[in-house]
Amino acid sequence: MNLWPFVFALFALGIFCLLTRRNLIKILIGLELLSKGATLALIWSGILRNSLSYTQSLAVIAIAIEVMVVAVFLALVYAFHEKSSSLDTDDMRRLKG
Amino acid sequence: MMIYLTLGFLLFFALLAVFLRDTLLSVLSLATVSALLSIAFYQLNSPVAGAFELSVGAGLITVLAVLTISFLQKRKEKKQPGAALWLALSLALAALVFFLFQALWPQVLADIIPETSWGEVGEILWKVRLFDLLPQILVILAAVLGILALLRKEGESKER
Amino acid sequence: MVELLVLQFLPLLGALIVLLFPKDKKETAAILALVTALLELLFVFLLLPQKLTVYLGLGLGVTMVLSFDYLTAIVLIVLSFACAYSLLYSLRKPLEHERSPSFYSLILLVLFGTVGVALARDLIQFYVFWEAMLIPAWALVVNWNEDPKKVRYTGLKFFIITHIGAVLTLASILWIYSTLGTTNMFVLQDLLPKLPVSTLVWMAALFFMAFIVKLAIFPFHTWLPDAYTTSSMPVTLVLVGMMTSVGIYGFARFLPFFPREALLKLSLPFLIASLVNMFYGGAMALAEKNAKRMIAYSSMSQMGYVLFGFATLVPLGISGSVFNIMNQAVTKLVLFTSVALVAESASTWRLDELGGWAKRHPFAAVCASAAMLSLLGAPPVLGFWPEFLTFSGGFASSNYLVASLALVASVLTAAYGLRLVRFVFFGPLQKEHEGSVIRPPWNTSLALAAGLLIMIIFGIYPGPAFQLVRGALNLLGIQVGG
Amino acid sequence: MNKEMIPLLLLIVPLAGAALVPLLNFFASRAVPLFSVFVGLVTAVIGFFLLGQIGAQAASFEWLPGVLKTGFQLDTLSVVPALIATWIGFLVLIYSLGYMKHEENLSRYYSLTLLFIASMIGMSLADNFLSLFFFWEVMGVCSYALIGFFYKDPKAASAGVKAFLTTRIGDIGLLAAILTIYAFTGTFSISQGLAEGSKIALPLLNFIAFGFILGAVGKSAQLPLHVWLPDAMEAPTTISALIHAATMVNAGVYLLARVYPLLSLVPSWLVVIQWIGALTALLGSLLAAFHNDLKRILAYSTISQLGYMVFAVGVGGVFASQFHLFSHAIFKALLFLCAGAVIHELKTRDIREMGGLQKFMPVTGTTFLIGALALMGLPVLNGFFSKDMILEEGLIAGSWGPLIVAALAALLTAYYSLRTTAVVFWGKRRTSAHVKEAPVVMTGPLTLLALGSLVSWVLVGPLTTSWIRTGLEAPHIDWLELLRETFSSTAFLITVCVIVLGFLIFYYRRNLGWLKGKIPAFFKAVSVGLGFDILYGWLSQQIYATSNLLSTFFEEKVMEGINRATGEGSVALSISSRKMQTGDLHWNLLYIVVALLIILGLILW
Repeated sequence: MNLWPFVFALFALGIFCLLTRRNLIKILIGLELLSKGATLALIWSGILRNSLSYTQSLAVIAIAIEVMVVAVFLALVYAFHEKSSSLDTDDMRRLKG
Repeated sequence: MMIYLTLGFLLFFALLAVFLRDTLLSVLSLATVSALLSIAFYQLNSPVAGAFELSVGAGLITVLAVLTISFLQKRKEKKQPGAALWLALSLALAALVFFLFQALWPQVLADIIPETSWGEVGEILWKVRLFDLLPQILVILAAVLGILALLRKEGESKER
Repeated sequence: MVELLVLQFLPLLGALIVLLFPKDKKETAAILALVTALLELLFVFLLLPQKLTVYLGLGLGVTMVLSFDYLTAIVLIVLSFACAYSLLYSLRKPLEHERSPSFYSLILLVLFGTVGVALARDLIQFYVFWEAMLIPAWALVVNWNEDPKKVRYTGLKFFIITHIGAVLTLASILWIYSTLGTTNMFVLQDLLPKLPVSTLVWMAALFFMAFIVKLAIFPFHTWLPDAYTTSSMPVTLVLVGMMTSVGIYGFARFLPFFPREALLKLSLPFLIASLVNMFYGGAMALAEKNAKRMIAYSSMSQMGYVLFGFATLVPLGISGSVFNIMNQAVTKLVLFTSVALVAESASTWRLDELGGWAKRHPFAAVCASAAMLSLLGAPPVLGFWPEFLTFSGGFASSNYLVASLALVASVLTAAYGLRLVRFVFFGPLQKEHEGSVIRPPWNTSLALAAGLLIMIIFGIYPGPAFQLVRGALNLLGIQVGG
Repeated sequence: MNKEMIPLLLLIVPLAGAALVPLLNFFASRAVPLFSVFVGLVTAVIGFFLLGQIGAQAASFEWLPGVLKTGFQLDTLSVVPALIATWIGFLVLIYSLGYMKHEENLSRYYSLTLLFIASMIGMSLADNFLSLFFFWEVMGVCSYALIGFFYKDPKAASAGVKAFLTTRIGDIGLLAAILTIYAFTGTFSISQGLAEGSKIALPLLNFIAFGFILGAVGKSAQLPLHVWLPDAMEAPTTISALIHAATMVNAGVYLLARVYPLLSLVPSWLVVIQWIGALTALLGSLLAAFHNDLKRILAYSTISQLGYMVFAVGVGGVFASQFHLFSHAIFKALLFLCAGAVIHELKTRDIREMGGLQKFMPVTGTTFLIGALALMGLPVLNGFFSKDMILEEGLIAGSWGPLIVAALAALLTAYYSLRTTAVVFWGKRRTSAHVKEAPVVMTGPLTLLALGSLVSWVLVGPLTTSWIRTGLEAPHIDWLELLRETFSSTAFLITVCVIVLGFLIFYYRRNLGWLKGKIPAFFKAVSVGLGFDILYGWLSQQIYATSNLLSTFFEEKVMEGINRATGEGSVALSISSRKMQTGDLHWNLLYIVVALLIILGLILW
């Protein structure tokens, strides 16, 4: 039994989403997919190493952090939308050098 | 080999989440992904992580995202989600049913995967990972403050 | 223990208090800053006979090492004197509108950084204070500048070139740390000679880069004329009196730090660099038509002598350069100030528009002449002794050719020095400036008089000052004279 | 009073006077001249006490701890120049009461003059090279400041600069020599340095000798660094008399005499010294013979007489050189002060505008004549004996070439002294200005100096006695012997011949007018000082132009160009790299991913 392909697939999907989508919500989804892949990888490695309790606790922490990230991200999205009434990343050019 | 099935579904919904045009639908697909992941966790004998994933990942995040989207889209006064919403809801419902079905059939991988329990995980969490846990609380507080600040600032700037 | 901490943090405290003053209380702020600098000076004198070292643990494994010996005392005296001098000069009525509490606070911050450099006995600490000194200095150069067109370029040049030097020194410090595992200078003093000479040569060469840049040795001199010329006068005085002194101090402190065998390999390149500097700076000063820029270039040329003294690696030469810490600061301060008095009255710095000002500014003329004589090493003013010691170092180290060339360069120095005084103070006065004698403001007169007295008293009787220099070098293991 | 303190007191009194004068100027500026004269008087009186101290040990003290211990060397060689400085200084100060009465900035004048007297004393009494150099330089500084006393006059300001720079060239030679000796012997002491001189390797000894000669040439205005002295005549005439005739310019000769034991180790340099002296004597007298500026004539004459002294040192006549120095200080100071009185009355320095002044200024005229006669070396005046002694030393040494040149110079000296006296004081009156005799404060010193010119040679007895007692080489002669020897020597014949010839040339000078048409190039060359000034002017122009070029081209184009190029280069680099900073979230994310992959790769391999 091998779950690594799934982990990588999730990762790939997340990265693909991050790189190609322009909508901020989609970017959030990409992030989420990444973190879900990471959580899955955590659990699976716990199974492989036979330390499932330990990895579960790590996963719990990861999930909790994840939700904070999402919350802040959404607040940012909201703030950005208030400023530019857009969710398009192309409008976020203030990072331009 | 139910786990492959679950993860296959998971990937399918992940693809949907990425490629669906409608943001609301893709958020709902993401919620499905979360739900499926928590099932997978159950199947992998990690109920604690599974429960967290389900409550937080599928629940809280989805609620937040949907709220934001609806909030923003209401302002934009775009068209209502309509049929797509129903489709998404039904998909989520299907996932939930699937999850319950799985929950009723727990001993699939018992032979290779060690049992864990809530108590054990909690103990580890409190004793071994205390170092993570305390900053985590701080992180949560910081996040709350950050969100408040972001929202408050916008409100103020609107007033001017 | 407490003494050194007071010495170190008094300027910082002063800076913070001055900073808290409201903008309309700038006179009080200036006086407070002046009092801080004078207190620092007094404190150094009180501490003078002692030798102290303090280890101060800051947590996280960081330890500050502060130490006070004669060399530190010399540079601290000069620094606080120069700081007080600049503050006294800038304390005038009506105060220029842009002088604010933050201005005085920045000057005190420069003092804080330089004092830190002088007290530091840990390489990292030394570097940190070195940077801490550069930043307020840069802020001063950029914000109190008289040439709005060039200010950005000047500030950038000053910042970048001095930082390049500092970073090279940092590289050397890290190299030393990575090979020997410590940055404590007392420990390193014993450890460094154990390294192979070929490594030490490069270490030392890298290490001295910051000081070489600070002394404006060719070709790293380009920041100096612009920074000196475009800054407003008090800032120029800070640069001249404090930055330069710290540069020389760095050389004096770290020259005995590296083993002699390694330095011998650097001696000749340094000698040649110093010669180039003397001639090049002298030629620039001779060709210059702006009095302020001329003095700036003269400063560059003089730094050639300083480097020369160190590069001879002979006790006499080194003592000459250490003596120069005092001489250069006082001489340049007086020269800049006295010529600035005239330039303010004539509202120009151009040599061809000046002339004959001895009639209206007799005191400035006397001060400028004395400072000029000190600059070109003529008795009976202070400059004679360091210059003579420098040259005797050159001859004592058997570099006859180089030393003779340096002597020839001193004729060039004389040429531009005399030219400056002649064009500013002698000759006929221009018609529109005719009038009675101008009494300079009391604070400027006081500052000038202090400088003049120091130059003449120590010019005629250099004994006490040289005794201090000798004691300082003695503690570093360099025996000057019999 | 402790007797050891006398030389120190002699140094400190004028020094303190110099320091007090500016202070006094604050409270009572009127009292400044009288106070200075008082200080001069005290100094002169202490000078008398110093005579009793010759050969004694003097106190010494640490000047530069561990490096320099200084003291006083009280032999005749050193005491004579010091006493000249005190006494002539005193007379000049009295004279200044009248001469400088109407000038401004008197405190500066008197302060610098006193400082100068102090430094001359310090220079000659110094027992080590470094304090000698210190006071040597202080003299140069005073000279610079006093030449530029009338700073409003651009000529005076430039002359000061020129004097300082030219002597500075000599000074670096002196400093190099001193430091080389120090590097070898580890001491600045003159006596030790001279004693250990023979241990120094020959090439370095040559270097040292060259340095000393350069120093002397600069200070004593010898060929080829003589150009500053004529220009220095822009100074007040009192200063010309004191500094540029009687004291400072003698310092070079004094130095050569002082280090003669070292120089005698390298005979080739002695020959150089002879030639320098002789040629300078000729050049000076030649230029003096054709000049029309009264003070410049005297300046060239000073150059020429200094040439004699240098020549004397070169042929080994150290005593002769010092004897002539002594005589020359008296009669040249006299001549300058007379000239000062004349210039003061007429407000011009051109001798063509003078003439027939003997009637109006009898004292000045008579004393000037005495000075001129002493200058040309007429028997029984002090100049005669000392010049004769120099020529005799030349004969003994047998260096014929320089000797003939020097004799030629003596001929011209006779000519120009007569010419100057005649044009200024005799003949027709060529000015309409109202002329009257100078006040007593001016004629008093003149009379005293004239007396000195007449009888100072009598002092040869005590001089040689103490000379020998302090361990220097010289034959002992008293004044009777001097008379006998001088009148019976071959040199006397030469002297008589050249003076008679000089008289003849002067007498038939109008008949020599045709020469002017024959060799115009010569006269033209003489009128521009044989082109030295032009050459040096050109050289300094070249230096100036070079530094200008360096400044405008190298500093402003190349160095600044490098600065700008590095600046612009980094800007260009940043612009090109800025394109990577699109601000596009996706690109940023891509970089993150790529970086992560790279890190992952690094970890895995």
